[in-house]
Amino acid sequence: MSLDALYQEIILDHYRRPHHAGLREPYDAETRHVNPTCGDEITLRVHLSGTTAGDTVADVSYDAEGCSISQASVSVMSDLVIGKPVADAMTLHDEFLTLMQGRGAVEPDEDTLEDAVAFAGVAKFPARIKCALLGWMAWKDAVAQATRAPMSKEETA
Amino acid sequence: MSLDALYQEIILDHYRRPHHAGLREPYDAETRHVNPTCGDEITLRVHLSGTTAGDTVADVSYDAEGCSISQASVSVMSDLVIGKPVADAMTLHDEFLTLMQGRGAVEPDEDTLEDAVAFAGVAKFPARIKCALLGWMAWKDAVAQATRAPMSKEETA
Amino acid sequence: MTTGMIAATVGYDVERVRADFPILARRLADDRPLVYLDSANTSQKPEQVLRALDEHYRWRNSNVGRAVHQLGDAATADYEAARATVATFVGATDPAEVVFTKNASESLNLVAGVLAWADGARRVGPGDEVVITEMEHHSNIVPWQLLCERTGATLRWFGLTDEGRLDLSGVDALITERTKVVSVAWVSNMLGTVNPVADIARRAHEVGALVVVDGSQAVPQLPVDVAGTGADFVAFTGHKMVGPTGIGVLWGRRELLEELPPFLGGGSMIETVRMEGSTWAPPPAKYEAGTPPIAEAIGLGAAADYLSGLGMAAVAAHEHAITAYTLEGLRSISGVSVLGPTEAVDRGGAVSFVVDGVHPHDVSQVLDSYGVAVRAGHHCAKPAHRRFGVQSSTRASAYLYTTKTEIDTLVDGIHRVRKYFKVA
Amino acid sequence: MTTGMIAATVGYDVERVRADFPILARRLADDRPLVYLDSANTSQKPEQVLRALDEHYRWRNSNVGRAVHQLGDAATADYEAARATVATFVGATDPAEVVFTKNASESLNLVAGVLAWADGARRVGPGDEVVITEMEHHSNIVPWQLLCERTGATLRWFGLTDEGRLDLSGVDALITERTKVVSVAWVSNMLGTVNPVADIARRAHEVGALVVVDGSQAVPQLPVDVAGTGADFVAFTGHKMVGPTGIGVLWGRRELLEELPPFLGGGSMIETVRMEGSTWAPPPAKYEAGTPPIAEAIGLGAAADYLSGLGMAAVAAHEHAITAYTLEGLRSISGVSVLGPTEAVDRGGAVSFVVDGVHPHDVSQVLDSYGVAVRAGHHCAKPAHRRFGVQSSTRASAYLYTTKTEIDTLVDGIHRVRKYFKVA
Ligand SMILES: Cc1ncc(COP(=O)(O)O)c(C=O)c1O
Ligand SMILES: Cc1ncc(COP(=O)(O)O)c(C=O)c1O
Repeated sequence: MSLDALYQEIILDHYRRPHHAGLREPYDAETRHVNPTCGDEITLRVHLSGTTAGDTVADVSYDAEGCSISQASVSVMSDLVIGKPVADAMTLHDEFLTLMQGRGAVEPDEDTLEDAVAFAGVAKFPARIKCALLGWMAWKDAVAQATRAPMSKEETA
Repeated sequence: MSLDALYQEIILDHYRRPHHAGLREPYDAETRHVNPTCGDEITLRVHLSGTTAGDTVADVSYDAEGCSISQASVSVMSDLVIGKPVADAMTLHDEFLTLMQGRGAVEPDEDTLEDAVAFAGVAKFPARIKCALLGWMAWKDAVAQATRAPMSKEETA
Repeated sequence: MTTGMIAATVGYDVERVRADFPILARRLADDRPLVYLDSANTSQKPEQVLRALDEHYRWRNSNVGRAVHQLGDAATADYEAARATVATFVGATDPAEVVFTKNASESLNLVAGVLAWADGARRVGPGDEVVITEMEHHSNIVPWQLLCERTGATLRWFGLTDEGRLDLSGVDALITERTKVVSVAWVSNMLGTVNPVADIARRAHEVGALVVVDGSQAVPQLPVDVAGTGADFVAFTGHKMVGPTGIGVLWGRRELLEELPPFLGGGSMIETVRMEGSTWAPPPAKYEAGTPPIAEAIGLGAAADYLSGLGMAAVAAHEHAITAYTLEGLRSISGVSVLGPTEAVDRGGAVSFVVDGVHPHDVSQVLDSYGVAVRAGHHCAKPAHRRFGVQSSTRASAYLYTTKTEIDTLVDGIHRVRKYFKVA
Repeated sequence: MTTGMIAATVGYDVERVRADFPILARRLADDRPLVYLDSANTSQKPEQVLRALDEHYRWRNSNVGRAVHQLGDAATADYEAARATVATFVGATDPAEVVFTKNASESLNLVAGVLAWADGARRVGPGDEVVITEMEHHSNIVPWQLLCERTGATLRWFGLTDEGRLDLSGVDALITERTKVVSVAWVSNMLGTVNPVADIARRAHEVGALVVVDGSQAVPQLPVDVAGTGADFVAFTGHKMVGPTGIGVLWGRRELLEELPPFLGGGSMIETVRMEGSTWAPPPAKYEAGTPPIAEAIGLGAAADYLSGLGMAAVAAHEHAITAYTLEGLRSISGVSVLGPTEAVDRGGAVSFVVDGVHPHDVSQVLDSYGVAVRAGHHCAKPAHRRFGVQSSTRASAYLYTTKTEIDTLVDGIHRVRKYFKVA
């Protein structure tokens, strides 16, 4: 079991110097996710620009406590999704999920996943998959809330 | 596993023609016991003569539904205890209990247990021990109630 | 019996099946071969299941879902694979809908237990009604009695016809707007009756009641599609389906497992714990407090694989044929009457009967001396016995390893019983 | 450590013990030998236990307490013999006080569960208080939270000292006339602390409270006398004491088991069942609804026999020596701090620690690559972690098969962890 397959240099770099860390204003939704097994937690905020279907991810900020994998993953994710249309970012989420659940048999696409391809090795360490997904789950949940919120405002209006 | 060791002729005789069956007046206490495993039931009455420590078992009557072993056992028991001082009957109860729990290694005393020695073989059939004891348990419980009743009357008097 | 079922028996080689079950080679007292006809009580286990258990402990034993090490990964993977196997086996599309419990009784108590504490409309309280049937196993009676006693709800039940079927004539009076839960055995463990659970579920859902199906005798015997029953919950138990003891299943619709409150609290069922209060993990973890029966779940997975290998249609066809043969054999003895359907139509493999003049304990004792293992007593179905005016009965229950020769031995044994007790 | 305990180690041959555990011969990835230091999570199983399980299924499998046949007699005898063995093992004089459950979590939920429905003074309701501690396993927190939430009672708890011991300074303010239950871990699974349960029980009984002891970590490690603790209930679990999964124990005082209402309802726990209402069998049957974990109980009996064969004084002495050696080893590494007592005094075998600058997941991942299996996370003790300002830790837990060489491998591994993550 090669440790280096798991701990790619990119991952350790992001872990030591995480991008976009710290909670920031403005934001449309904030979520808090926990990994029940180890207690790792993340509070994550999403800010979308615009309020219609064509939304873009304007900012992602977070406060996370966790292992190298979960910390690096949320850092890489922020890099990836900030500035992207929500729909494209969601496709990346799905792609990353597929990669993680692929037991190491899925070939990641470096063009779309960029630094996140470094997590391909995590798929071979089942106990760590949840770590790599924690930030993505929190992000997906926050986006769902952010896009639901205005809709329900419209509904009640 | 010899069936005849279990079903002694005496047992089958008592089973076919149980002694003292049917509920009778007068009685001092009535109990109802159930064998939870098979549902067999017995309602048993005890009448003691006298109200002091030197009580005698004046009558035992019962209404029982059950297998050959349980039916024969209560019949034999009634024969044994009716007319005996309660203390002596209780000694017989203890002796019978020891015999049943002895896994077939206890040598029964024919002088005291009389027909009940026929149940010696039951001890080798663990599932049937409860059958043989059902009547005795109901009797012991009834005697306890009958002797407790006057005492508590005295206490409250 | 449908043509499909007949076809399925053609390839069924009962002797090959028997070779998988080590205990069937056992000799009893007086060197008699074991004739095991107590499978509705618990089934025997094939080599494949024993090996799965043993290999787990020998090579991969670890706690699950908690540890970051190779053994932990292996055990967790095996445990979750077993969940997926069991889900597929009963036609559940989502493994998260399969909760591992210790037995069917816990599964049923789980549902009854949480309904006392549910929020909103699901909560059972005064004025509400719970509907069961008179043919239920005690494990599908007592949990509802406790729930009703403790919450002030009322327990009602379907009665039985003389043939041992549900008397559905009063269904509209029984299942009403007040009904919160309907809980019914799919296959009776005493009468053998197969109940029309899908019909009952449909009626119950019309009034908004939850539908619980006790599948303890159905899952071992029939091809099962839990969702197809229309039920909200289906309970079953490992030890009756060639699996180990110590493991049961509650299949439940995911929304309900998400919505209802927890049952047992503790490790593994939490999201987070503070002294001031806790939140719960999503199902199935939410209902699996503490270290689960890990080896047992893996053993149950192996059991499901074993049954799938034989094919449940083939198992059902074999069971059906043997049951018909048993009913026929019993009919041939005078002074013997069967409780429950006397023809093998909509009927499972449990055959309960009474021998005039001989108590069931004595029947089974004599049969045992010939190596024939049957059950005597109330089979945890006292109300059904009372319905038929008896306190107890003798039950012969065949399974996928039972041969016609064994049934012949049973029939022959009953003749001997009658002679021994001089009622022949 | 007393002289008696030192003496006991003299005859202890850990290599001979290891030979009984097949899994310890296992090689992991890169052909590394398994260094299993996750025994507080679950223990490994000796050949003797595996054989007991296998032989039960192969030769004597049957349901218990229900059948009148030779297999039923055999299985029932084995099951009840296991109960007697377990009773003796923990110093209980009456086997009827030993209730078999599925795990310690169920045992604890059982007690908490029935107190919501008890008659009279035992019932927990508004205004009543339940006292636990901040070092409890989630399985001894959540059941009481649920009980309190559902009945309107109040949960209170002992805090911890910086050394990881119970802060008993406020005992008189905490255990008062309002206290209905005090539930405490005998040995902490995270901090390793051994608590003065007898003292706490005495104080609790003065105010008439029930005393529940979570013995999950104590029974595997220490010579135990349940009655001697003064407790009313002691919960423990089979899989941590070289027994199978799927089996736990609740020891309880007989009067209480008789007096309290049932927990799970169903087969085997009844005296009689009518549709209109039921009555209960005496304990322990009253608390064993449905088919119990039969093979698992028999396996647990074999486990208790195995431990008795080694002698629990010897097991405790070995555990103590290894724990002291582990603490010493960890002290030798800079940047490592132990949570809980740092000396092996009144201390069990679980040693949780943090490595500055490296998350426990990463610590255990690197250790795993050297074959060392430890646990990383909150070990189902989130409040205790929060008390010490951390979210998680790494835990090494030795057991009767652990060698000093294995601890050396652990210590060496932690050095490598620090190098790998560049914090050394
Ligand atoms: C102190 C303590 N209590 C309770 C438990 C729960 O035991 P189980 O998981 O077997 O229910 C454990 C172990 O997980 C424990 O260490
Ligand atoms: C119909 C039915 N329901 C429930 C049960 C209870 O199953 P278990 O004893 O495994 O809990 C049984 C078997 O005992 C059964 O036959």
